[in-house]
Amino acid sequence: MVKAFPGVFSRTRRQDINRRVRVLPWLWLLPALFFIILFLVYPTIETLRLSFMNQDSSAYIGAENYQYIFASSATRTALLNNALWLVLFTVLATGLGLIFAVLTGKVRYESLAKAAIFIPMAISFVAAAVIWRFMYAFRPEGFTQTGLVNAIGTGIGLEPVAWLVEHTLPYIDVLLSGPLHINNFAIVAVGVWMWTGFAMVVLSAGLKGISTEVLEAAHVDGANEWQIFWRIILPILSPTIAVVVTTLVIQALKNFDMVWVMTAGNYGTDVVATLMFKEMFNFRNFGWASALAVVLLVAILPVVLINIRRFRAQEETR
Amino acid sequence: QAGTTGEKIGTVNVLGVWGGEELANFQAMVAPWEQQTGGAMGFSGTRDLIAILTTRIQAGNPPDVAILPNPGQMIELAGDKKLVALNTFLDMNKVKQEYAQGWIDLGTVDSKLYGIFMKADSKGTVWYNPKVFQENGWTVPATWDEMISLSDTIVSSGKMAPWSVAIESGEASGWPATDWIGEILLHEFGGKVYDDWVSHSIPWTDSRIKASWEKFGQIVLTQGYVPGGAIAALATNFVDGSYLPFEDPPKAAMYYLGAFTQGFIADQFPELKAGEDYSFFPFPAIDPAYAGGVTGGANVVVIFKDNVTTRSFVEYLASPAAQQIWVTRGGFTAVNKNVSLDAYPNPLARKAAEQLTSATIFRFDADDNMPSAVQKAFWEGALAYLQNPSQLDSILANIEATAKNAYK
Amino acid sequence: MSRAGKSIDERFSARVRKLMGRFPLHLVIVLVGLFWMIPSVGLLVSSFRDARDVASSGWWTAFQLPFQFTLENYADVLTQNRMGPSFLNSLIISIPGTIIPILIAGFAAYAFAWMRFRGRDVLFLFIVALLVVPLQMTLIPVLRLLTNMHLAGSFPGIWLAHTAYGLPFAVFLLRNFFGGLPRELLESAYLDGASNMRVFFRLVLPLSVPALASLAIFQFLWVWNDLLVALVILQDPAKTPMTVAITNLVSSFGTQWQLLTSAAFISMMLPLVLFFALQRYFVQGILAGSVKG
Amino acid sequence: MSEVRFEHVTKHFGETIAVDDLNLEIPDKEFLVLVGPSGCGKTTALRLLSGLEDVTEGSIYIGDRLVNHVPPKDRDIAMVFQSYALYPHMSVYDNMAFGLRLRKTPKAEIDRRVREAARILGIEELLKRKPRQLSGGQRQRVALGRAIVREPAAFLLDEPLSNLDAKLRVQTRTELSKLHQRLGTTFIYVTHDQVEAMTMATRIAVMNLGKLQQVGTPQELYNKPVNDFVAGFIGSPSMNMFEVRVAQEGDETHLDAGSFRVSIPPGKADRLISYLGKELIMGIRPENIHAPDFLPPGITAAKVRAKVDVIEMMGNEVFVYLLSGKKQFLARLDPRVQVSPGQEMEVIFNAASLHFFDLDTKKALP
Amino acid sequence: MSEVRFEHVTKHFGETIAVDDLNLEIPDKEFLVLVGPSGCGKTTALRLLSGLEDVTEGSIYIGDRLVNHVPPKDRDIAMVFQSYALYPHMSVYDNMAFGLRLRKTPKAEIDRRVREAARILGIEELLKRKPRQLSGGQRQRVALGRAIVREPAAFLLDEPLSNLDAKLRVQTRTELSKLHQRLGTTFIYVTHDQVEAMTMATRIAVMNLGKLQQVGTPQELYNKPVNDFVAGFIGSPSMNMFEVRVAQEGDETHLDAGSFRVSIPPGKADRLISYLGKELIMGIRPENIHAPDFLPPGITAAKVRAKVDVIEMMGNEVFVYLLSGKKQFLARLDPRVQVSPGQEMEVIFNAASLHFFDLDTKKALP
Ligand SMILES: Nc1ncnc2c1ncn2[C@@H]1O[C@H](COP(=O)(O)OP(=O)(O)OP(=O)(O)O)[C@@H](O)[C@H]1O
Ligand SMILES: Nc1ncnc2c1ncn2[C@@H]1O[C@H](COP(=O)(O)OP(=O)(O)OP(=O)(O)O)[C@@H](O)[C@H]1O
Ligand SMILES: [Mg+2]
Ligand SMILES: [Mg+2]
Repeated sequence: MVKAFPGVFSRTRRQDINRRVRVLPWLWLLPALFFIILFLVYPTIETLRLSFMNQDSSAYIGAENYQYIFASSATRTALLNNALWLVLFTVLATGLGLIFAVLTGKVRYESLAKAAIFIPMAISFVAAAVIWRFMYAFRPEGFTQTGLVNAIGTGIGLEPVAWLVEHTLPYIDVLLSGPLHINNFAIVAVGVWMWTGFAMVVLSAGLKGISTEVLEAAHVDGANEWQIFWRIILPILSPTIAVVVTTLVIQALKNFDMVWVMTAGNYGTDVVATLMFKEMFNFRNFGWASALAVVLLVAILPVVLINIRRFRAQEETR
Repeated sequence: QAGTTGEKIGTVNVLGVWGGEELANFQAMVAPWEQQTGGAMGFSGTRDLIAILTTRIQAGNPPDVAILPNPGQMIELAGDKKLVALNTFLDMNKVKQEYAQGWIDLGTVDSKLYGIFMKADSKGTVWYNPKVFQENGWTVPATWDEMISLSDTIVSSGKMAPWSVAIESGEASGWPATDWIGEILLHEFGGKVYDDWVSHSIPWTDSRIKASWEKFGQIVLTQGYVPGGAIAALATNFVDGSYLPFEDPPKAAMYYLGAFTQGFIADQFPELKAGEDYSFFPFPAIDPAYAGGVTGGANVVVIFKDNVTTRSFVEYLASPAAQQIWVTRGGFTAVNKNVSLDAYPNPLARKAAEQLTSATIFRFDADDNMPSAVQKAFWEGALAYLQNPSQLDSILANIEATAKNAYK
Repeated sequence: MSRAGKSIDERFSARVRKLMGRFPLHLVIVLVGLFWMIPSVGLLVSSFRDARDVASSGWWTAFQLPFQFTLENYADVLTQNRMGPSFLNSLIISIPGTIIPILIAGFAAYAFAWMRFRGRDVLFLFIVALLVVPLQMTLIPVLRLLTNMHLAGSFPGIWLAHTAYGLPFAVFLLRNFFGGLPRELLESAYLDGASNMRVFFRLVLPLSVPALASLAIFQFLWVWNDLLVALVILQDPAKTPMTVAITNLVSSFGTQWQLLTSAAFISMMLPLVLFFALQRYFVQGILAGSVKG
Repeated sequence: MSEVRFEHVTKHFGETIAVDDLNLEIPDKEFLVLVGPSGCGKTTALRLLSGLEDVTEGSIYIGDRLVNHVPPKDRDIAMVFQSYALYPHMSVYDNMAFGLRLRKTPKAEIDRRVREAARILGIEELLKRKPRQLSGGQRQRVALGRAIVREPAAFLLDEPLSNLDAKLRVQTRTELSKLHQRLGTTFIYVTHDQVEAMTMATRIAVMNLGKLQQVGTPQELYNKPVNDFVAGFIGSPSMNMFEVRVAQEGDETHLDAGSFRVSIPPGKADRLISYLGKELIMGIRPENIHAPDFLPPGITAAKVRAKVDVIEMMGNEVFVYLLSGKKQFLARLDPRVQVSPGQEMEVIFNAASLHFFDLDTKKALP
Repeated sequence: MSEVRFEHVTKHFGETIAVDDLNLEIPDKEFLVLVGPSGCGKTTALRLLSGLEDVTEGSIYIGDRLVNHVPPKDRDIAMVFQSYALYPHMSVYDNMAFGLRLRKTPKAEIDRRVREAARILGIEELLKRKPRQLSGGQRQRVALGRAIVREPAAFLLDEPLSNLDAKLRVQTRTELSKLHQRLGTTFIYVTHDQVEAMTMATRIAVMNLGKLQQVGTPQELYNKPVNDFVAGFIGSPSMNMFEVRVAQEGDETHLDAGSFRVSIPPGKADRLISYLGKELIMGIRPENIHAPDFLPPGITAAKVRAKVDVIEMMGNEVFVYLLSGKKQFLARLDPRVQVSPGQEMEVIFNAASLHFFDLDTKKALP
């Protein structure tokens, strides 16, 4: 009786209050959603639509495009290369970035040290291409090498390597035989060189958030730097790391510019995005191009799903 | 519809591939028009022309005027009804008398003129160093066989490699190789076959086409012909490749590439004198029947928006006066017949121009004249061929596949 | 007495030990740093060399006497009549192109991090997923859109575009950092009577400066270095940014690329300045002394 | 008008039940002190009232208004967080001024109030510092200051003095009492300090395991605890408990604790008759056990012999832990008693202040 | 062997001097309690010892080893942070096990110790929780547990019980004392709780404004404070201070406080003779002031009339704030005294436990 009355009472109230509670978040999301829907969702839907249409988007042809792209060996190579990027690029960039963020955090000349890693990020792709042509430049044996890598290589008696063309190095043929072309590694190296700065800066921002007292507690508990890194910093930083990894994975998937400026996808370095670009602009086949884009969208889903669990986790530990 | 005369001349936005000196020269070329008409030109240059142009057209936002690097795209765009026919306002009689019929035909799609050609280039030029040839008593070959035997002599001389081949060109890698092949095919099988090939009347798998590829392969793949062999050819940028015959000591004796190569050499070796330290000889005859054939490339001006500004702009560009401006500044071969040969800055440039005008058989550079899809496939095919020559048949089959659905 | 004496040298040796202990750290940082710099140094050196030398010999050989450095490349780039205006254009594009998305993303991230509503996570991850949409695929629809809005070829047009392209990452990053703030902190603000707006501007933003700084750095970079979007959307040459002006230095055959070397450094200056300027916001323990436990 | 009412309020965190069917009415102007063992739900109760947690069940009223779904900022409540929750990027001054600025209080007024609070809390020289530059106690004072500069409908103070030294604590205590008198707003005050509870409370609420045990004035709780938990919890050191059997010899009733017996004068014994022969719990506070030679006048003496186990000198008194059989109990004796561990001694229970609880229900006997 | 020695240790934070020329020798096995007003430098002292802060000047020794530049992890010290500093990403269990795991303690041993500590602290059911899911007191206990599972050279406990309820606090206190006896390691223990200080300390160190005031056993500090600060700080509620003039009439010395006089029996008066006619500070603790009718036997009575100002009932005693003239002072009286605010009453000072301090130096008279 006494209990029931306020119960009913409160229920009637609950509704209207919930209503304004329900709209509030959307007010905050509104601007973002506006842009995203207009500039990203709409094109995505458009892409989805085109992926079921023929070359000049004049007629629906069902899943033909998908059948084609999965049949074509070009796509297979591209997917394989993307896989290579996914693993090497992500792991190296994140790992190095993390290590460097932690190390530089310990010294006074932090910003300078960071700048060294960051600069590649600031260089435009066009310029980066120029740089790395200097690095990888190849001239036949007996010529003076204008590329640093080959200059060093020949310096120690190796034969010069056309890094951006060669599929496999003569002397480590066995190791890298198969689809993993050496020139892909050469380009991945460029990618890592550019993007490690990204990982470093973001992770460094995350590091700054870690409470100094917790670190002190670990010191007092007798942990050395190494243990502190693995057992305190790493777990506490894991949300930020997840952000970086996710972003880099996505970069690896949609990766275009680095390949484009280095080899334009020639010599077996194609990735899905470059393939898509050519299908779209050189071959004028919007159907295939769109299908390839959709493949990217699908490929990202697992990564995204993994993130869900992460949020739930973060929710409860704050 | 067509701009009424009352309209005032305004700004014309031009999309093209030019940059650096080219752009400067072009602006110089346009300057008088701007002064006379009070109009203005805004030029956006990009080497991603296809991407940008396609995007803008698809989005219904094309530029006023575009200067395409080849007629292939012009044909496609005309087919898609994206272009404005020039014969609607140009004085066609004037055009006919100033332009060789061949060029007019190239710019015409189902009997409407869509493109005016300018800044042409002969592609029948093999570059070499006359001094070096003299010293070694080598003589300029007149036929393919002479050229091969000369090559062998040079190899055995051990002084240098006979050939420099360099086909790296970023996203366009491979086109120098396709120039080789086109040139060979024209000289071996003549204009008819060439035209059938370009218009895809004969399949890519045709034995004659294959033969041309293999002749090109003979140059690149023969042991000792090209320093570093095929890999070097693939890895070397086509500009850098042109330096080898002129370095000191020279690394190679000959380099085949279009007339514009003169610019590269001049930039890299300003101290060398055109015609003395470096020069070119016409691509040698293979089948005497077709001797004197030349392929060439040119940029083509097309209009997307029809108004007084674009009209007067294109009229101007087509005029000999306009083209002469760039000619004198160098690096430009006029297509307009009324530009006098004396305007060319040096004998070599003049020689190149003559080669075009006096050609017995002139054909437009093959790959540039094909649908962009086929062109791309051709380029990539050339790369693939040098990577593993044994695959030639399947490579040709691939291109054929692409061609099948590109030509409609 | 003896103790005092002992403590002196003990202290000294202890200090030395401490320094020695950190030596490897410095070594690693310096070495890796230098290693990372090699390509950039190569570019820098080349930018001061004559094009012909660059083509014929490796950049490291430039250090052999006689030095033959030249400022030509820089002179050439700087005297390009389009450099000045295009630099301004770059600024006009980049500054709003950086601030707008960060602000908008901030709002969204705050909602995602600190408000409960149905379908929050799904919506959020959907936005993150959009990160993967390839720029090239969006260009045509976006340009069509802007053309219809009569914004094609205008600065607002490209601001909108960059805002949209920057949003997913910005939301993703900020949501993560905002979510990491201690709950009590926001709670005490609410109890002090602060509206969400206040909390957002007075608490959440100031306490996330490291995240904001890094985000600002990258968003600015991406806009500053963007070529494709500018080419597609800003057709009017008078509005084109440095990136376009720079690519126009090179001929269609790719000759005169040596100008890219100096141009690269010229266009890199501002981002670098920004980077260093924002470094001071990367301070350890922003939250220190806030909550107990 | 700011009366506060909890009606059947329950709060679950996953399986843990932090607050269990809480019914509590806090009239306006009350200074309610909330006590209970660590983890019993005090903080949660405050957080529920301030709206930082949603109730799992039940309703909370401020005044006559159901606030279950009123967002915190509209509840006009000032709270001192157990964990301070200072704004790390603001100076001490700004930390305190924040709430006022939001309310558009005139600058001068803000300045006055902040400085006043700072003076009261002795943190005037720290106004320019950032929280990270403060000591623990100073931080706590800032947290307290942030609350007392405001004039809210209710103050919720969660152990606001726990990290202050005794002297400062006494001062602040009196200042808070003054504040309470001046503003006459409702205070809900969580503390573990018995003296605080006793001196500041108009009423004390005792919680245990999320359940409310007893609400009443300090005296009531001290003299008439409703069950053995409250009895043991209020008063420090806490009440000694013995299991005893009620026995009678002639007209003299006594309680048999096995190792000793306490005889009760007839008058006092009546209420125990019903338990004759049965067992019950007898409680006596350490301060009601005296040494024979320092016997305060006028008490109902009941002798008990025991062995001295441990001695803790406290200056103004001495804690003597005594053993009778296995059973240990504590006596607060006059510091001048001469005893040494192991020695046998006699102590006097003040029979007048014995407490009795039912063995099963643990409820106090009427 | 883990004797600890501070030698002329000074610590500056910018212009604030947190610790000022601290000289302190802590023999092995000592249980030193560090007390002082909030912000006096206690925590800083601990942080210096544990190596978390570098000394500005002076040297710190553990054993015979100068540790100024020894990193914390090599000092083998266990510390309870005033702000807990729990590892947010680890369960309670892992928080406690962390230090042991680093030392490669066998799994079984770790488990044993952690569970033992959890039992002692009554957090066994919380072992799986994350710190975020704990109440304030529970977190504090985890912080304490993290320290006591270890067997370090020294324990530094910074107000480890401040957020626990009285009962739990008493338990934990005794457990800590046991631990101290069992391990015999040095404890340095910061607290604001007088009872804690008195009961646990082998010696107490009193700090003020970064300066060490006095070190000694609880009794010494309570009975023989070296200056008025210590006198006022030790003992709660704190000592009443009066400015008095020493006067003599015949052979009877008395102290004139203006509003009242305290007469001193000749025997006791000798040490004051030198101050005859001069002013000095007289201190008397509230517990040494008694109500006439509840006079404990055997005290040197000195009557003082005063007016009752405020009364605080404490259950086992009553705090009576008295006014004599303008001067307010506090008496802890027997709860049975019948007084009401405003009424005049007579109280008895125990002359035997008067304290005297020089007016200028504030030092205690010999
Ligand atoms: N990082 C800092 N910067 C500036 N001053 C500081 C800093 N840390 C502490 N202080 C000052 O040093 C003095 C001593 O601080 P400390 O924490 O040792 O006090 P404490 O004795 O522990 O006080 P409490 O009992 O409140 O914890 C305080 O006045 C404090 O304001
Ligand atoms: N977020 C949470 N998740 C799970 N359990 C929680 C959470 N917060 C509190 N609890 C539990 O709820 C109970 C009550 O917590 P609360 O903080 O109210 O205790 P408290 O009375 O304030 O204790 P203390 O005096 O130690 O602060 C505790 O047992 C605690 O473990
Ligand atoms: Mg609590
Ligand atoms: Mg402290």
